[in-house]
Amino acid sequence: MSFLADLRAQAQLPPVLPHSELYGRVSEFLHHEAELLDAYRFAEWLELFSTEIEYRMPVRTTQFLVDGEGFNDFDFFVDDHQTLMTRIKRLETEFAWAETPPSRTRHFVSNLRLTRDEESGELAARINFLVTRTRQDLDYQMFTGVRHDRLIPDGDGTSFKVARRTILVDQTVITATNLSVLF
Amino acid sequence: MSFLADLRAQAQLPPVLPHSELYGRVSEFLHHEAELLDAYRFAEWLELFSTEIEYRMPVRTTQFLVDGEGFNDFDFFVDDHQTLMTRIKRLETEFAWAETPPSRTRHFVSNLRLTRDEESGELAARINFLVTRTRQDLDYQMFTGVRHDRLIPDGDGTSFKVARRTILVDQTVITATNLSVLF
Amino acid sequence: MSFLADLRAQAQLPPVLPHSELYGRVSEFLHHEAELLDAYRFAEWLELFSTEIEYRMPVRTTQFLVDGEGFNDFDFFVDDHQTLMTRIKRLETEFAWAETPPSRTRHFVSNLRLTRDEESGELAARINFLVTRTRQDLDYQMFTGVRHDRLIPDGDGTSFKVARRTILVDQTVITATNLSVLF
Amino acid sequence: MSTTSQRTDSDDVMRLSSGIALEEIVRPDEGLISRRIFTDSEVYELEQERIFARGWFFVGHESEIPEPGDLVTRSVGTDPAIFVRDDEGQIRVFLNSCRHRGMRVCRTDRENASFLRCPYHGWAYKNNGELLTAAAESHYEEGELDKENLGLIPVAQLGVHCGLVFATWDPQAPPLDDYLGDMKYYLDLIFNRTGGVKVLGTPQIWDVETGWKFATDNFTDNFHVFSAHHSLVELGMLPNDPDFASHGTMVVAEEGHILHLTPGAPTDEYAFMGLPQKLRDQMPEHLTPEQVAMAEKVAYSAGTVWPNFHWLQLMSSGTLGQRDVPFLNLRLEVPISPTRTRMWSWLLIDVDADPEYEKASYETYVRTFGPAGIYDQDDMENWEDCTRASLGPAARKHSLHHTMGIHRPLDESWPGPGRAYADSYGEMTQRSWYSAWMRFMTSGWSDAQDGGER
Amino acid sequence: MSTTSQRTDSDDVMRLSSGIALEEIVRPDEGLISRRIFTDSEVYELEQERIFARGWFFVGHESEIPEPGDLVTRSVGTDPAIFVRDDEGQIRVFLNSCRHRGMRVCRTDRENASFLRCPYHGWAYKNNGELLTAAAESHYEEGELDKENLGLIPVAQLGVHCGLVFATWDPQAPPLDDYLGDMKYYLDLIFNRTGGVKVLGTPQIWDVETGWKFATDNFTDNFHVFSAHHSLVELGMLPNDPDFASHGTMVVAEEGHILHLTPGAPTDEYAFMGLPQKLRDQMPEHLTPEQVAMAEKVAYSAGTVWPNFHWLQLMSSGTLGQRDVPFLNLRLEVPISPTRTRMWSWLLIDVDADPEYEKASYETYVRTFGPAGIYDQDDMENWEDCTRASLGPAARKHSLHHTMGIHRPLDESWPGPGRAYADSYGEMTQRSWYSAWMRFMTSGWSDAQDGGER
Amino acid sequence: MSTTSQRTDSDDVMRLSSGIALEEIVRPDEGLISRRIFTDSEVYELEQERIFARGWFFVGHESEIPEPGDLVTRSVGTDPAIFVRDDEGQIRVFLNSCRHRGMRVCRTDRENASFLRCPYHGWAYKNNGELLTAAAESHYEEGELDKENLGLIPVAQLGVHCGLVFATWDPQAPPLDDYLGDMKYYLDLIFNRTGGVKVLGTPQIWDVETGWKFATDNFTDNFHVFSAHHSLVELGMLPNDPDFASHGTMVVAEEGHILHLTPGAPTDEYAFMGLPQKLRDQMPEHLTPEQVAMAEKVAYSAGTVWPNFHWLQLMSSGTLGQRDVPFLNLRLEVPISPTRTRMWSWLLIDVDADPEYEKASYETYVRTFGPAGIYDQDDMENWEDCTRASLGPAARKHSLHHTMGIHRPLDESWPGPGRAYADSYGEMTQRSWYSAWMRFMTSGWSDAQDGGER
Ligand code: FES
Ligand code: FES
Ligand code: FES
Ligand SMILES: [Fe+3]
Ligand SMILES: [Fe+3]
Ligand SMILES: [Fe+3]
Repeated sequence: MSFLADLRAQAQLPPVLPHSELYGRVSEFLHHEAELLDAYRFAEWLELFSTEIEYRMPVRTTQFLVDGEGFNDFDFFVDDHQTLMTRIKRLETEFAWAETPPSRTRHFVSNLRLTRDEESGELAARINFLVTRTRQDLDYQMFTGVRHDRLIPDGDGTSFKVARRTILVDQTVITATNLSVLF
Repeated sequence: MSFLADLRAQAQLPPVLPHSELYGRVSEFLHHEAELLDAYRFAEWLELFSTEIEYRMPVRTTQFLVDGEGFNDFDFFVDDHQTLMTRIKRLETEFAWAETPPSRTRHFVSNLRLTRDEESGELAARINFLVTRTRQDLDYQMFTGVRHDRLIPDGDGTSFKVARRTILVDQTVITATNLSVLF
Repeated sequence: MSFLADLRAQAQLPPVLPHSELYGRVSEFLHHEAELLDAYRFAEWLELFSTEIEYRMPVRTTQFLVDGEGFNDFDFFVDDHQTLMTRIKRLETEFAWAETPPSRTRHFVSNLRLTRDEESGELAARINFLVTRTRQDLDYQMFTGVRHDRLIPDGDGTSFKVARRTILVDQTVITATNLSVLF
Repeated sequence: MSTTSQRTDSDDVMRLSSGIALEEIVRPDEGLISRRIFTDSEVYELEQERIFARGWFFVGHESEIPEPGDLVTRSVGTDPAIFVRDDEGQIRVFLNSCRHRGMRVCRTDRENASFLRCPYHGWAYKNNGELLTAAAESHYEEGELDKENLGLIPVAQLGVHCGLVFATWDPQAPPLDDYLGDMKYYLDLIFNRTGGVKVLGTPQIWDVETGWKFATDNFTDNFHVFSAHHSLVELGMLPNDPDFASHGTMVVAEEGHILHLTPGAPTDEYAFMGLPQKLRDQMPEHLTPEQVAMAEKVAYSAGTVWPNFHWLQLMSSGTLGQRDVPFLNLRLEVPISPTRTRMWSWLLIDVDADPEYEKASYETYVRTFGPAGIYDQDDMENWEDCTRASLGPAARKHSLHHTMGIHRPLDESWPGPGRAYADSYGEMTQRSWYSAWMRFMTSGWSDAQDGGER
Repeated sequence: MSTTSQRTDSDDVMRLSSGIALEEIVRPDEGLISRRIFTDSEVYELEQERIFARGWFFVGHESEIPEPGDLVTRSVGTDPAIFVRDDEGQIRVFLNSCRHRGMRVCRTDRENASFLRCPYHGWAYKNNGELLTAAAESHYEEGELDKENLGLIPVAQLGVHCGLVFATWDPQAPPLDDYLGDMKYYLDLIFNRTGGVKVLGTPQIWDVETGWKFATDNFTDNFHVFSAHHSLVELGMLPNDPDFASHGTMVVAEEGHILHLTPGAPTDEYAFMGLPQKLRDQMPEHLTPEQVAMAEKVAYSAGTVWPNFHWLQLMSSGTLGQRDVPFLNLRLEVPISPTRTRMWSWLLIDVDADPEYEKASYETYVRTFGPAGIYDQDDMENWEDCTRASLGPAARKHSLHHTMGIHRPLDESWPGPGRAYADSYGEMTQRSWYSAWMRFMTSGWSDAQDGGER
Repeated sequence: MSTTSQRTDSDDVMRLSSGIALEEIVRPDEGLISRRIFTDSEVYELEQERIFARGWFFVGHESEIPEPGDLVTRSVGTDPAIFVRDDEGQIRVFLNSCRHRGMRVCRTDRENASFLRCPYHGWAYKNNGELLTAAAESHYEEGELDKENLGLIPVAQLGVHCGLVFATWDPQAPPLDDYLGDMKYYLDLIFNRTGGVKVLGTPQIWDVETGWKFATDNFTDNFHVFSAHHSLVELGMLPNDPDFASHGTMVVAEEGHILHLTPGAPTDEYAFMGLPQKLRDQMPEHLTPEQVAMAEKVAYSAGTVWPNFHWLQLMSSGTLGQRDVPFLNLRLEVPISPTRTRMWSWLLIDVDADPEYEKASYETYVRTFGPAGIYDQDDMENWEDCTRASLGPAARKHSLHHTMGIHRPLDESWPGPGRAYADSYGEMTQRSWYSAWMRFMTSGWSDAQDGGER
């Protein structure tokens, strides 16, 4: 799919190295974001997103490698700022049963890679994510994959907004009941 | 609970950024600590703790979010230096059956956030933890959550002691047989 | 086993700290490597290995701690450059059924520790690894352990080659069907 | 697991091995359905033989495999299947298991192939199922390898209505046309309203820790919306009126084939399923005048082709402040175990839809239904917690209550076929579903599908 | 899963479907208990009906829900339940399942609520169980919705002794008072010794991969301590004397209701369960002189109210070099599957305890018992490895051996009720437990609880 | 789970509780084996009693426990066992379960111990199984503790051939010598060819989500190689000739004991199993001239001692461009559940092998077989996908086809014992295996092992 080509192009840019300030700030930013999600601080979380955010999780299928990575023309999430806002407001009602009482999630941010487009100044951050969930008295459920973020500098340039997020899950069948969790 | 308020206050301090030396040293310290645990080097592990250590893992319950995060007045661990020492000496006997023969644990330290109280110089480090365990011929068991550490500089200031550790587990029912593992 | 003594000796060297450039470059290198594996870019992956590579995963057994960590004289992998090349060429045929259609793996690189032998300039990097796998419509399988790499500087010294890799798995019984995954 | 459940001719009831008769614990006429049947493993095993090995099951839509060689993998009942268009363009459905040693012959979700080669020993089948070559053929002695009869195992019967492909493993099953009976009238209303519908992209698939019937029970249930989806009421995205979705009609088209047709707000926007004018204009060409008049009053419809195939023709919004947009969603529950079920969900779009409308319909579906949908995710929570509360030895002695509308009179004025009831809040449809369930569980095909709700 | 196990009147034994009679493989009088009953799924299923649907089960302590509307979720037997104090202050226990479609009505571990609204369709129940409003009530025809009879399903009987709340799903069960019988004398000794006890905080809950009876068997077993907890002997935290915990008395209060009372070191510190003087002083007010004399000689006590409720009144130390401190721990095993069990553990404290003592008792418990306790964690290892070694077809043909004390004479001098035996090392208690198990598994209530160990 | 499957004397067939007779669905003579028996839980449970509690099972090789006190833990059938050399040097095999409460007595994979102390209460056993001390012995009354008869439970019979140790839990089983019968001739050929073989290191163990018989079925199947391992053909590491491994002989040594002996390329390199000259030179000393002549023509051999023990004597290369090197691999499948199996794999080496050859043989094995082996990993994929395709109610009505060679004439010229067939592509061996399976499943020992393929 075309969005994959775009993501791959970004990944070809020279890496911003882990000991750099920029990588440090992005790392902090992503950890902060994960913490907000796990702490149910959804409104603060959404503030980290650009109003132009394109938030997407495509459906995956099992295909032969020669036929591609299995991302076809369908999604689990295809959100913009207003729909994310809707999700969050919904979670803040006391009636969003899938999360009332709330799940306990843990977002593990790992293997951060960062590139920077010298011309536009835009950053592309990709991580391996592991999200665990337990709710009520139930055992763990798990989500894994790669997440690609386009970040744009915010304010004095020391923080960021997420302008595009693409969540590439590893499973073709989501074995974890539902996707009431945000990524 | 009051300890949660305390932890939250610390988390409000400005972050020490990942590319800083201090963050690097804390990171190294925590990785070193994890390695000692997974390598059964318990006596060395305990040396990383202040003699004043307060080591605690509260019990969690499922509650509505409006009623809090579910940490009530009970614990799985409520240890001090002497009781941690007791645990370790016990593991070193050949009769601590839950760990004889030993489990194979793996402590994954992730999403490190660090703050520093300018006045006291005390550091607060919080991580997302994933601990996996397998023992005998059994499949994996898993523990996740957030761990809050208060660190105090040690020696020439390039290393640390853990002065307080609070382990906030995600599960309300521990589905993994027992807590013979340290965190 | 003697290789364990060797690995332990390296781990005694003073750590290269996480905020250093060297650690940053190694970190980037390992994340890059993990990404190549998860993206089925096996030929590029193998280019990161020295032609002298010793690639090994010993079998583990449950033993009392006094009898050692359970690594005895047998392996799951005992590969050199030519055998890794063979594995990769095989994966590139359309007939390597265990990976045709391909599994979706995710290599989580965590708890990186780095040491440097001042005399030889060789680096020893050890990580905790978590590898998840899902294939077809199946649920997750999981592999964990410690991975020890000996790295040698490559080219202008800003990149590396893996000269030896030792993968110490946590399980004595691999509960995940097979080891068609690389580590 | 096999069981000793059996129909005892002496007393003419179906007894579980514990001695309990299904007829005692499942009484659809009274609206009393025992929790036991939702989670019990003996009942589950009986269902495998009596329902999943015998019934008609949705396989997919013709549009999913438009070209010769197009192939997707599916379940037919609870068996793995290959849904393929052969080189001649004919649609075929096969058990996904090699005749030799039983290997899954097709191991992707989708591909295009003229023949399928089994990885194990290499038997190769044409995409019409014929065995092309076995392995080591010259090592078979004469008469040992009956290639003619060793093609892929086809379903016993295959049927298509409005592009919807159904199949059964049972040669004794009535033809699809008879099986659907009066339900075809309503399938036409939904799927044949315009110049055709097609599947968009690929289905979403996910697993829920629920007995399959808790999910199935939910689809024609209109009155759960105000509570189960109350978060949307709270946000003002659903009317703050508990009766808002009640002003329609429930229909039992045939025993077990059930649906509701429900109007939305009394504005043109919600007429004709909310479709754009261009598509509304196509209706008279494809539907009878009676059906067109019916469609005019439909904003919401859900229907079930017994047992586990559903459509949802809905209007909703996934975004605060945005108007409702229609979409047409297909659903299937495939049991994995007594307490685990795989959910399949497809989105359909009218072939003549404009791109902007298609995009709006797509985005609305994804945001509101499916595993991440702000409606659907709460349904799954309900199914799982119903399941967990129905496992114990105390719970399973008690019945669920499906009594709403037991005494409701038929709506004699209803122009369409089937038994219709004014008011789309009611449990007439579920009772009919459980009646059909009882027929399948206790009878052969000859008596499995006659009669109606008594 | 249902089974065909049945009591055959002809030979008057309970046969599994394989033909094996329980009476042959479980012979408590001889101390021979087959490994088979600990892991077999047919036995497990029988237990659900014959034990968990019929017995009396511990629900919680009154002090856990002090205020009107206070509510915690529990298991009663193996069914999910709500333990609530209603607006009138009355304690009630309900099946946690909506009468409508079976949804879990209460989905937290604890809350305070005047009414419970079911998420699925919105049925609302008062905290006394009455159905306040159903959903879409106006859509029920007359006579379709019997609200009076559609309140939450209460347990069949509820009983309280010393604040300990028990319940049963079986209306035929004898009243709690009769069921406990002479066990009340000992429950009083432990739970009524001072001005009352209360639960501290919330229970610890964790799952162990064990057949539930391996855990249950362990509680009145005093002689495992020296080996199972030998790490503490090694550290000098337990006496290096294999007989150290043997100098007490084992009592079969009623068939299956069992306990031991064991002195510690012969110092005042270990007298009167090690309680602080202030609490000791309360004893004469609450106990009979006979009981007070008994209490004086108790440092350790464990007891089981058949089948799965236990107390542990122990003195221990979680810290090298620190003195032993008493605590009172309640335990419950809730089976999840033949080889998986959920453990519940509560800590009680005397209501008149000083804060310092309360803190010391609390810390001692947490450090030594519960899932992280330096004693308890090794017990779980034993239960799991007993389970794993009892699964195979060879193992299950062999019996465990509970023969210690088969010929031991009664201690006729014992002042309390029940059959007492001098020496608290012995397997008299477990044999009695398995005798009760056999009664439940093979008999109705009328004969399930008479007689004693033969 | 127990079942009501039974042999009905009236019609003399073994019926599952659903009424299906095994004799109808498993017809080895016709090469028709129902998918049902591979995944059905009732069949699985029957297998536990009729096969795993009765058969002879491979435990390990003498060389794994060379010294007194050496001990490794194993499965015998599906029960956990201890394989130990006692202080007198005698090899013994015990159930790994304490006689007292059933605890796993040995909890490591390997250790050296003169006695084993049970963690739970401390019963101590000598490494010859005798009970040395129980716990709290002085608290048993006279006659309560029969220590003489409370040693570890030994297997009913133990037998050794060529250092291969086998055991059975069934005292009625024929002695190993009789059980192996003519298979000993071929075991000698492989394991007694030189001055002995020994195990290298420790076995690899891993779990595969497969019914155990799908794995077992694969071992003497020679004609899967060209397809299942086609990646190696593609790389030029296997001949690009579908018949390349067919030029040998298949032998049914005894019903169920099966093997093939197959030559490689017609060069000296592939003669005598590819062994180095030094080892070849030892053959005449250990084998008969007839066997030596046979060995000369063997590059590949696989054999099964019924039901689940296999050898693989193969030549392969794990490295592009490197020559094939021989290795001798032992395999065992231990069922965990109807759809899960634990695989054990040992590598053997001739005791007189030079270090360089030993290293080459070791590396070749590790690279090509075992869970990471470039051959083996694809086999597991096949077993799992066969299993998944055989679970549904439609699939299980259909048979697998093992018809190759049904009419193939015996090779009367074969010098060795048993029924031999020229051409090592064929399904004669599997049919014999399923015939033995039917005997075990439907008969007692007296008739379980006579006769041959009809
Ligand atoms: S299983 Fe398909 S070719 Fe053998
Ligand atoms: S299930 Fe509770 S209201 Fe319907
Ligand atoms: S179980 Fe082994 S000593 Fe009691
Ligand atoms: Fe809904
Ligand atoms: Fe204990
Ligand atoms: Fe193979």
